[in-house]
Amino acid sequence: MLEAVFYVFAAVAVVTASMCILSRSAMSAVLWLTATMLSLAALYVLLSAEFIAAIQVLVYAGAVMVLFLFVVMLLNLGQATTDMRGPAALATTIVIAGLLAIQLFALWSYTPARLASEVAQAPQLSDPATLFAAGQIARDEAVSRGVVGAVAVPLFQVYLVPFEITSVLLLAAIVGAVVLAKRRL
Amino acid sequence: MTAFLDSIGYGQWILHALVVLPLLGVVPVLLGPEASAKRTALLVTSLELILSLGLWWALDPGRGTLQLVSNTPWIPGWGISYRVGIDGISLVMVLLTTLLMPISVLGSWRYITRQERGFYALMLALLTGLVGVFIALDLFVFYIFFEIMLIPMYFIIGIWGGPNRLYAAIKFFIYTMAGSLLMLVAIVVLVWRVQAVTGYLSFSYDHLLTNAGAVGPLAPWLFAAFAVAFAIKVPIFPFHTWLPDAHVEAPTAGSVLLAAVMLKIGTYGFLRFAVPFFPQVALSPTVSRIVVVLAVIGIVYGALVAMVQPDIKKLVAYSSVSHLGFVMLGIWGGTVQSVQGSLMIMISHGISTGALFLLIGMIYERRHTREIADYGGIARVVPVFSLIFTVVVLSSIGLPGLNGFVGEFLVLLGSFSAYPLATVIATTGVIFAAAYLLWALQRMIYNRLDKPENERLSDLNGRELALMTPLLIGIVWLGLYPEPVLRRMEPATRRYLQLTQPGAAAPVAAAGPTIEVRP
Amino acid sequence: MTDGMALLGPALGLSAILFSIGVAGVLLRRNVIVLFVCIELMLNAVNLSFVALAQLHGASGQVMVFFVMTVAAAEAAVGLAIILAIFRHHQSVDLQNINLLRG
Amino acid sequence: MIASRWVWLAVALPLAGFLVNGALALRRAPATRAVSIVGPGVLLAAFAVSIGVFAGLLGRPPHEPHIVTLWPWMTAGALRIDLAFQVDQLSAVMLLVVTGVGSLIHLFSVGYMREDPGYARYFAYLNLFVVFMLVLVLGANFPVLFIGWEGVGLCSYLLIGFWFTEEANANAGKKAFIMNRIGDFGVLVAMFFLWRELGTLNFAEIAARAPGALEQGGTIVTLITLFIFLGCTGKSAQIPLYTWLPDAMAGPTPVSALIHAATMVTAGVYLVVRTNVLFAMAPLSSAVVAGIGALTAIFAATIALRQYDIKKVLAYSTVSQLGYMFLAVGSAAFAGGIFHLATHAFFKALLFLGAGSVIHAMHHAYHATHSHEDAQDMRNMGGLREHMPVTFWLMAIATLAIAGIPPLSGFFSKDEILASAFARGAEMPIYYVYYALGVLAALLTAFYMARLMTMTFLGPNRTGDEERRHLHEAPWIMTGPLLVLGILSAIGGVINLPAFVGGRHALESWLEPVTAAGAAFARVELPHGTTELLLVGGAVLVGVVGLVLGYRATLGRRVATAREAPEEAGLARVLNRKYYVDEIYDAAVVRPVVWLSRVVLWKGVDQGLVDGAAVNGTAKLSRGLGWLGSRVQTGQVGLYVVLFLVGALWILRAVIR
Repeated sequence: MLEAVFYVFAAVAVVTASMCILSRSAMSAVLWLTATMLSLAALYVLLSAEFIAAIQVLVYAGAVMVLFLFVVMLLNLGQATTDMRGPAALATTIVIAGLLAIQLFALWSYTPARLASEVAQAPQLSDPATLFAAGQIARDEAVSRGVVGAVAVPLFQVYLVPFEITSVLLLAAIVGAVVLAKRRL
Repeated sequence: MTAFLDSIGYGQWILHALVVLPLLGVVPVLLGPEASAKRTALLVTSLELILSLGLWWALDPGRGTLQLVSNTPWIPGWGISYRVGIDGISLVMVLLTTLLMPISVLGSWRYITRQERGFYALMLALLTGLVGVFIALDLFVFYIFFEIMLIPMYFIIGIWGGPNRLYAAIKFFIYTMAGSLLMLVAIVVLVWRVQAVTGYLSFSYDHLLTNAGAVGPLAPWLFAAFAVAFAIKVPIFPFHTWLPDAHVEAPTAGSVLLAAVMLKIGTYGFLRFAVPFFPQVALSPTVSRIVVVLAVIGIVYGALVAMVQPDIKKLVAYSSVSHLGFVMLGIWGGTVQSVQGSLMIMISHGISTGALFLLIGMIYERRHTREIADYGGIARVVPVFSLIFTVVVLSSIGLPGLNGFVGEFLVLLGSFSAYPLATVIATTGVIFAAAYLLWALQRMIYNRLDKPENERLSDLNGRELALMTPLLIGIVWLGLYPEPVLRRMEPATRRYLQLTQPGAAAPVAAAGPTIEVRP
Repeated sequence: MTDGMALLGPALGLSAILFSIGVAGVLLRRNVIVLFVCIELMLNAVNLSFVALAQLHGASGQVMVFFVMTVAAAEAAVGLAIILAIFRHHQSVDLQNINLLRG
Repeated sequence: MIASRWVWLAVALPLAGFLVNGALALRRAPATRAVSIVGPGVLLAAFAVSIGVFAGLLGRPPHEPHIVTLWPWMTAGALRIDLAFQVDQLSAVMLLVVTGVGSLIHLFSVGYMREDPGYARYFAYLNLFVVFMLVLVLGANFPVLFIGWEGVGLCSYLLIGFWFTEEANANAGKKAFIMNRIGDFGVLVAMFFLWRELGTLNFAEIAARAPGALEQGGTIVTLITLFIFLGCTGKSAQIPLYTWLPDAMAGPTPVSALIHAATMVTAGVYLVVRTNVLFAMAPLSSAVVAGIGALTAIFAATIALRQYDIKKVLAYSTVSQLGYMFLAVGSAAFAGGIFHLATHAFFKALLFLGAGSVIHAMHHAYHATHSHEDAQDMRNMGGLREHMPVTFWLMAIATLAIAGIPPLSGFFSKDEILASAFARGAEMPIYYVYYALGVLAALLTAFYMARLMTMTFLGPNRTGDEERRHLHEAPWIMTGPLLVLGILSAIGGVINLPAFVGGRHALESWLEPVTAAGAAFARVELPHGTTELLLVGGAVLVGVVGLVLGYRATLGRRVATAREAPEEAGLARVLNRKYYVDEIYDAAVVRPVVWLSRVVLWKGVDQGLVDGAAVNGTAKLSRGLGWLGSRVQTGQVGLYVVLFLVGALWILRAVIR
């Protein structure tokens, strides 16, 4: 039953993504992307990453896409301008995107068992459960600490330094944005 | 004389003195006032000449092996030691260099007017490079001196040269540099392979010479690298185009040294390094045939192209290509006569072409043009110059009785048995030599005195006569009595032939640096 | 709850498709804003695969997604600021004629 | 015997003369007095030494030549060449001819060149020439001979181009030197062959080793002799390398007398006689030598018929007479060749000096009246008999001698050559053809000499009334040597009187030791009895007929002066223009070589191919690659993304599989 739900949302995501790149105006592109993001949030839930799903909706879909909307409206790019590249570009796109898809699509057949067998050196060890114990521990954590806690522990203990760096990154981004966007300093 | 030399331990310090003295000379030249630069330079170079004359007696003409060898470890880690020594061949070349240096300094007395200090400092550095190349017995040291030589010559051509001197200087530098880099690679590979087989890492010439066989299948490639580097220097036919440009643009002193000594480093390189290291490859039928064909082409091509040159310096440059074609033919001739002939040409070409360039420089100082057409009928205006110019031209044509003939005759005689057809074609080079040089001589000296500028030329003054006399004496002396020079070079020639003839017994691998090489 | 594991394959497949669509978008469109949108789409595809694999490798996968989002936000902010500056200068956001930086 | 030890003195004296005169020449002040003493004086001293050497040789056992070694010249491995002189019968004869005729010509030059500004320089070159000629004649081995060989070439270059301000003279000098040089190429190659085959270059050793080491008539010995002969054609102006000799008349007349009649041009004959063993061993080459000799004789004689410059006529006559000498040595009559060489030296030197005094007189006349007529053109002369009787009679003797009228020297030497050619015919019939050509050439020789004599001395005077008063006999310093030469050409035959006149072939027996080696292989038996008398009669008849025809032909026609002379027509024009040989050489050899080297080699190969393509080419190539690289940076973001993705895909492909 879970597969069914997954495939529904997967289909929605693919359709909205396609519509996003094919839409005539920038405004509709942004909106379609927001829809894709939301469907992805649903998929995160299915993959038992509830906290990330929430963040996705709040931060990504909410904040970033709104920023896009602001810019689109600011530059009043709303009206439809066919900025599709010529047929030659279309051909190269199909070729490159196609090749990429084929290459990466091989991932579809990756079950945990196959992944384990490839990762483990010794063939007899290739039982996914024993190898990927970390996944099971995380799930137990989620149960004991709650979904947010399971993410918070590694975030503030193992990845504390990168966490602080991202804050510096964001500060730099803010200053940059202000400097670039202001008309006269 | 030898007793006196031994008493002052001449053998031990002379080779180091010859290298270091010019460098020491650079300091007073640079610090002193501009006007006195040339006098100091003349002093230093004359001192160097007097010192080097002792070598003539210090070298024991009986033995062909390397003598006065002194070996001071320099970079023990890489097996490099400052190892120097001379035998018959390098003795003669060193003496030629030290003789021509003061003459070319004296020759550019009034020719160089700008930045004299810089010029004479570079000349002294060049002297170090030239002497060093001929006495170096460690391949690394040889390579360093090979490079040291280029830089001063580049600046001499580049700064004091003619109108488009930069093009000529850059072309000369890059051309030779490319060759020498190839050689560096070959040296390193050779040393590495020898070290792999004998287990003893050393750049020393004797060690490498005895174990050059260790290179095995790489030999053709290494020989090719050495050969190209030296072929560019000689220059052999396809690699010669830098020479005319360099000569046309170089100042007199530069041209004299470039033609008289630097070209010989190429042939010296073949005699000392390229062929003895890889005799099977060098003297194999295919390689020999290629070299002989290129040499013969060089002779005939050089002569023919020289015939139509409007510029006298370019004409002499192409004549050098032709003369050195004989040297290459002689080296590959494979008999004592042909190799002795090559060495004789190296010396007599040095003297004759050096004298020619000096004379051209002198007339250029007065008339400021090198086009043959601008001259004409000056024999009556400048009789002394014309007489000396005629004698020098006759010596480079190879008139018997003057120095040019001895070398060419021995080369042709010696290589006739090995390559009859090539030698006959090379002999036609003798006809073309007469044609182009006489035609130029006639257009410059004889014919009508129709241009007013030519009427007011002043004849040679005391200084110019002084610097020409040693060369003229050399021309006549080497032409009629080359015996002592030939006697001193013969053992070295025999040793070269013994090393390179296929039958030469492969000398046993001598571990460690040896003073005397046991053939 | 091992069924999440079963979803690993399809999730990665989907992420591949979305990524390809993003790439196609980047190649196809001339408008810079849409370009950014497609890049965001590609980033989301990556996040999806992070999350899918987080089931095996533990929560560090999700932390990665967290970082990706912050970077994406920073990038979007600065990018859009640049676009504003360009727009003010060129009055257009067409990629074709923004080509001053060339050889 | 001791005398030959001093032979080097004969060389040293003229060398000293050269140095002294050379120094005097460089000084501004013309020291004509000192030079005119040193110049000829040194030659006379050398002549004295030669007589001493000759006398010394009389006492020596004939068969070992006396080698005087000065110092070791070139030693390399097995090769040992000394600067050595070989004194034997042949070199003694040549020594006498060179120094004897040389001294006379030096004396003549004192008068002839007195007013010339380059007087000292002239005598310096002349002395230097004699030095080299003696070195050539005395050389004990090929290289020493080669010093003399090239040295005389150099001196002829300097002397032909003596008045170098005229471009034509300088060109003539250059042409002479280069053509000699082409000949020298042959001698050089012959030397290399000899070294490879016999391992020696000394004449004595060659004569000893050749019979054993070389296969008679084989390719090697034929090649060697042909290359030697190539050298001789260059030096002795035979076909095909003869065109330089007529142009060499641009030099002063005594030079033409000394170099281009008596000494240098005979060097080729001397070399053939010196290496007679080789030529005797190669019948094919001897046939070629004789053939070219005969051909040149007839060819040059025809050209001489139609020349108007008195010196050009004599020049072609020399070429023709040299042909005779080669005909002699070609038919193994080596002594005959030398005999004709000696007699020819006498009467040809006399003819040239006579012409010199005529030209000298003509110059005076034209100089006095400032007219610019050509003093050497016979059409301006005529009737000089009254004005220059001595010169006329002496040149008449020489003309009779050259025509082969008994009892003069020319008759004996030329007759012997024709006889030996005829005798050789028995073994190789081709020699009969050569004999016929020889006789025909003798006829033409008599004809053109008679034409020259009548045009110059007999008939009406065409110099012009004004100038006629200034025409007078040359001073005694010039006519003296003429007189001596006249006597020599008259009695010259005595040195080799044939049997039928009671002589015992003195010169032939004298040279016997030298020609012995050759005689072993090819001996020529002069015909005796009736055939000999027939041949002699025939030769005399031909001589007389030629003279009469020549005299009548020229006297009959009215000869216009050079200025109004009509242009030649038909065959006469071809002969006058020397069969256009010079023009053919120029077009066939000189111009293509110059074009080849200028357009093809220099511009094409050097600038274009090697310099342009290879050297500058690589420079352009690297710059081109750089330019190509910059084309990719178009500024289009789209393009960058595509390139980026292609790269990513490539890596992905590698990783995934």
